[in-house]
Amino acid sequence: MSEVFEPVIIGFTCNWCSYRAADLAGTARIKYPPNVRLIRLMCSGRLDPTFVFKALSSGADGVLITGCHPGECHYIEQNYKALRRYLLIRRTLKQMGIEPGRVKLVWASAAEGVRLAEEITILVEEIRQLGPLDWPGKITGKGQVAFLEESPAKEAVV
Amino acid sequence: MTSQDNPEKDQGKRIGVYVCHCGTNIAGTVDVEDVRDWALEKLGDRGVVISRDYKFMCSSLGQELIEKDIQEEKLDRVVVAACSPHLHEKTFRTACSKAGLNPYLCELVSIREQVSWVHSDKVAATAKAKAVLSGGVERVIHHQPLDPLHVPIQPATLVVGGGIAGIQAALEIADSGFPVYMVEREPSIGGHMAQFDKTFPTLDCAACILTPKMVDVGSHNNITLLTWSEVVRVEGYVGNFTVTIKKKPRYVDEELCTGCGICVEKCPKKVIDEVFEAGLGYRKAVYTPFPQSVPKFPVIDYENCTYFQKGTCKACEKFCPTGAIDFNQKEEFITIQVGNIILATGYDLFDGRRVTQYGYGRLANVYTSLEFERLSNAAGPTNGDIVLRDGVTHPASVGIIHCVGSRDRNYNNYCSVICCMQGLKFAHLVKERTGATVYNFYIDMRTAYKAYDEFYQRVLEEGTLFVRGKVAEVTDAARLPGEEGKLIIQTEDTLVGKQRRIPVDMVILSIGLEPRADSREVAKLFGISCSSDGWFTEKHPKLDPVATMTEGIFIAGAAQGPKDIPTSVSQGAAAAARVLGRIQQGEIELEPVRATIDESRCSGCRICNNLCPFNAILFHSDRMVSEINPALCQGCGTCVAACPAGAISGTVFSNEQILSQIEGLLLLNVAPMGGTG
Amino acid sequence: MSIQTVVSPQDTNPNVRFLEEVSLHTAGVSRLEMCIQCGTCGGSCPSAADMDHTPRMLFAMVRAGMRTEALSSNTPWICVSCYHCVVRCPQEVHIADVMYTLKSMAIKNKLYKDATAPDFSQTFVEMVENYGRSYEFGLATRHYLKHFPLRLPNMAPMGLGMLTKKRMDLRPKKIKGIDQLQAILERAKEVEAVS
Amino acid sequence: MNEYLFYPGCSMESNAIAYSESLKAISKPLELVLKEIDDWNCCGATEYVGISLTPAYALITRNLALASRQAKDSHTVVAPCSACYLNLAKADYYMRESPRLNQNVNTALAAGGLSYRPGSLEIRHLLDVIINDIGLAEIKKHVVRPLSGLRVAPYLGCMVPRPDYDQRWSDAEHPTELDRLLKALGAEVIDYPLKTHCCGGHMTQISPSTAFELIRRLISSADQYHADLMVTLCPMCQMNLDAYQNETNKHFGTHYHMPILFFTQLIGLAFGLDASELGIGRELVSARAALSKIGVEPPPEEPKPPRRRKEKTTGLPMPQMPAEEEVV
Repeated sequence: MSEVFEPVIIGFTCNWCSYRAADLAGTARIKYPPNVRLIRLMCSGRLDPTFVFKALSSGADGVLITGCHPGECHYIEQNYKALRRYLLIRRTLKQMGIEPGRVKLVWASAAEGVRLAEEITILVEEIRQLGPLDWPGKITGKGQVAFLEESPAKEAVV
Repeated sequence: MTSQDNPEKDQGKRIGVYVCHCGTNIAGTVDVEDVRDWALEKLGDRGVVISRDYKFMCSSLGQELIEKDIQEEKLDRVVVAACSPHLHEKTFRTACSKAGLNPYLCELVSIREQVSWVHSDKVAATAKAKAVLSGGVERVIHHQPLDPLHVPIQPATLVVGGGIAGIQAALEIADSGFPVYMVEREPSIGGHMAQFDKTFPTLDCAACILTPKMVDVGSHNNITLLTWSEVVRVEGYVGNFTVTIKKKPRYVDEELCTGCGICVEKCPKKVIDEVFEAGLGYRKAVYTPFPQSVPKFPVIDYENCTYFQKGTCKACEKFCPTGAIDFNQKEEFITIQVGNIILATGYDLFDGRRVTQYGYGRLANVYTSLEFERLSNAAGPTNGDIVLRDGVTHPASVGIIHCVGSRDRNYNNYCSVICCMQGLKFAHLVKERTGATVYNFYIDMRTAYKAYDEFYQRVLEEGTLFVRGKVAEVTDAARLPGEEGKLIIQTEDTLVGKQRRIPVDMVILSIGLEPRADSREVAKLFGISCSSDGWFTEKHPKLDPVATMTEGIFIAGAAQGPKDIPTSVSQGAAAAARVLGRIQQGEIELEPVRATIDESRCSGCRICNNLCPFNAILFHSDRMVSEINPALCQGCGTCVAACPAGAISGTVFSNEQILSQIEGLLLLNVAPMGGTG
Repeated sequence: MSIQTVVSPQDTNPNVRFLEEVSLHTAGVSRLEMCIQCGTCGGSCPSAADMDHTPRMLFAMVRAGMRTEALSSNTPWICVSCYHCVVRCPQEVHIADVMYTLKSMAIKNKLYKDATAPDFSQTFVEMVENYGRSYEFGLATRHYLKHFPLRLPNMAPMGLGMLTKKRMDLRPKKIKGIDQLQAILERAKEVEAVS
Repeated sequence: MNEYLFYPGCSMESNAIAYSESLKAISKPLELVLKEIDDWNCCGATEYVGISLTPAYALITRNLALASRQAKDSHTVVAPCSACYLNLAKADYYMRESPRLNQNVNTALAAGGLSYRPGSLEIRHLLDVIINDIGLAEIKKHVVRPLSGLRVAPYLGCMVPRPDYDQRWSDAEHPTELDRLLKALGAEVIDYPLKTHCCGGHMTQISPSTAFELIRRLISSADQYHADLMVTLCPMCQMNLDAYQNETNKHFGTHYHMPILFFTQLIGLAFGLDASELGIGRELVSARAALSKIGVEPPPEEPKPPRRRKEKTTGLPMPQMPAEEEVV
């Protein structure tokens, strides 16, 4: 275990823009911290808020949502729906007593590998400042959800 | 949730894991052997029965390795940890297919673009590679065997827009023996090109090369030409679109009209022609836009017709030899069936009045490029005589300003492509016809493409003066001797580093191109997308420039972005080739990334209905359930995420697949003891 | 493991970083790096004829790291803040604000060639700091005495006219909260010094 | 009733006293209530920003902080001077755009027990308020002496329509607001091509020859159009074009005589108010002849000051400057 807290972040990417931006960051060998693990969706509009809560309640400390810039959605305007859900998710988290800053929405076109890497770097630092999420321990009090207490998620990651 | 919640669901899975070195691309940063061993050890209870590594998985030897395992080890799922799925997903799916495994039971996870190339700490990169692989394994468990969708293709094609791009596309298809419907909003086809005098760089007369093609369209047996018409509704999907077209009333019976032109001659009402003559000339209230119009039938302009506005006149009717004038004509709606659609709706011109410092609209002798095209056109309002607004004076000096409305964040960021060459063409024409001194004011001279720079050289040779500097203002406020009564162009000559004031008689603004004012509505009508500027978005900017994200809808010409004539023609032909390929195959295969509704769980709330941008969701009011048309669905998954009853599921990106992948990425599947260091 | 940033190694030569420095001391976003050298600014400028360099050239010099030459140019001092270039600039460079920045850097580095304009600004600012209001009469006389003593007789009729038309106060006005204002400005100077 | 917070700016109490007087006179019929910000300070003109960034913005923002403290019925600050208007609007805009500037400025303000949240006030120019809030229809109702036959060059200068951070003006180069107002007053308005060009600003103090050229351009152009007078909405523009016109004439050997009035003075005249009430006669280039065209009798010229011909030798400063020592 290192002394610095290393957060785990799940990132949702759009097949047409941000996933390709991540590919581009790779091709260009742009370095960013390894704390983010990406999931490919066809569109940010596919993002079911459940996915975010599932990730946070299963051991992730933060969630990154990415999509095409407004007006550039490959499915015409579905990224606007993602935007609405994002705002809803943040509000819900706040009501639950969780820092809304753990979830972040970033628009990144297929050409913006550098930008995506920068945003990831910033987000990792922001989540690091927030500290471990420790959900549901934080909400329900420790020991109430047995199976998650046994969850090795934290230990599994350096 | 971990697997103990639902133990039976993973039963009998035999998963093969293949970790690629990609030479040292991956192996240099990720401990590939460690990942390989870890997968077998820790993911064994998830169904991983084989785990191998190989130098280059995508090579034929690597693929054969997978194929052999599938057959000999009876694998029913495959996970390859290598590069981005955008690069080799197809490769590995094909390999599975060859070995008899449904290709959709293969998952490719990226440990190159997303791991080895972006991280340098080997321990951390290896740990992340494991997590990414684990996500893939969890996901692949929920993959279903899928078949591509097969859709039959109707042979007829709709071409929207009768400019040069649409004309080229329509002729290519019609000449190949297939039916084409061409819809044009204006009374005649021809588009902007019909308004031009000469075309760069060869200075062919635009009419000479365009009119034969227009005549071909008008007389082609395979082309049904619908001018003065607009598409109002598009239903259906690739292979089988149902399109409703509104035919605006011409008040002229096309069956009876011979195009003799007597009605036009006799009409007493003259109005300024804002469209074809760019406001520089007149037409009658009954008119054809220009003499070579196709079709030759005139149109009565309702707004300006004396009979329609005042109730008397009917001069046209009185003199028509065939009784073709029909004041009672109503708009008609025509429905057609087509397999593919090509949108070639063209562009609008930037409104020069917006750059107030150039004085267009305030200072008489400032012209726009389109006005100058008409002014210099032998068939235009002055018969090609280049004169000031007074109609008689020839300019002794002319300034041509480039980049008006383009490359300017106050208006449009993009380069309008044609303006440099257009400015050079104008310089040549002015010089040739008037002998005036001509200045070109430019920021950068962009004359890429065949024979363009040679034309620049020619214009230099002719003695046109070039000033590098974006013009600051055009004013009539004289300050220095010699400026009285002139238009003064004030600019920095950036090559000299001094401000200059150059008095001229005439200013021509090389106006940029803009998307059609209604491009967003048109895009919505056809279910395609626009860039933030408003240009139609192609499927891929380099490798698929004429297709769109919507199957069966293609784009050509300047509707996709600023273009000159040669490129528009190429795109028209390219779009036609794509359509012809489809027609000749008779059917197409579509990726099975689709959403479906479980009717038994659908509550009929209709939330999904309005979310779909492709109108793929139908509501059956009799049964109070929604249904998704698989051929229309493009698989974005928005409805899946929105369904409050969880009745909609998406193939390839189902809830189970994604939720399991989250678990995998968080390593919830790894036995509690198993730290990975 | 440590955070890996995407920042590339920086050149430590202060001249190379001149552009960054100018941007940093400009209110809002300067966008100076976006200049495409089109000359709209130089063409628009009403006082370009009196400038050492057109604004466009000055920006090229800033980007070329020509610190001393750029800061000694009279161009920012001749700028009349008419904002023609600002609204016309196709790249939305905040030209007028960059000019203010270059002035303040020139003063800081004592690189201006002609002291007339810097003195005028400084005199103006001193009066404002002392009274909280501008004081035209004092400003004009003091400034003219120092820089245009020979012009004063020429100006006399105008000054006299202004006086007789009751358009000039002979005495400065002081605001009530001058102490408060001075405290604010003092703190602002401290903040400016560290930023 | 239209009520606003009012930031007069230093000039309104000195060189632009006529602007002040005429504004006061027309406020009544227009039901315009301007509540002066208590103890406002100078906006720094175009000088302070050229010296130091944070102090300059802190100086401007002290006024906004005071205004927001005073804001009850109105959150709109009205400024009659172009430079003041721009400075206030600019500080508000840049503090919105740059969190760093916002923080620095507020840190400084805290030293005086003040704070300002950018975006919490609307900052507008007097003409904007008169034309858009009060409206031309209302203005026309009060016109009893149309300015018929008076050829007017509408001159806005630079800093009102530009850079226009909040899109309040019809155009940055050829705005129509002033033209429409003057037409509503019945004047003959010329399409004055230099209506937003520069009057020279502070160049009269720094580089007089630069300033004289800019002044000459404006006046000669208005003269070419046979304008009877020019109308401004900025104390600095009025001052440069009026008070330095004689100097400019000397510099170029020209003989222009172009009266420069404030738009509020013309509104007052059209409303039938008395010329003396509107500060008419305070201009150095007399508007007497021009105004006779509309039958206005300006107040009699002030008696000439006692001649001091004897003391007029080269190089001597004006003797009556006791304030000099106080300043230094």
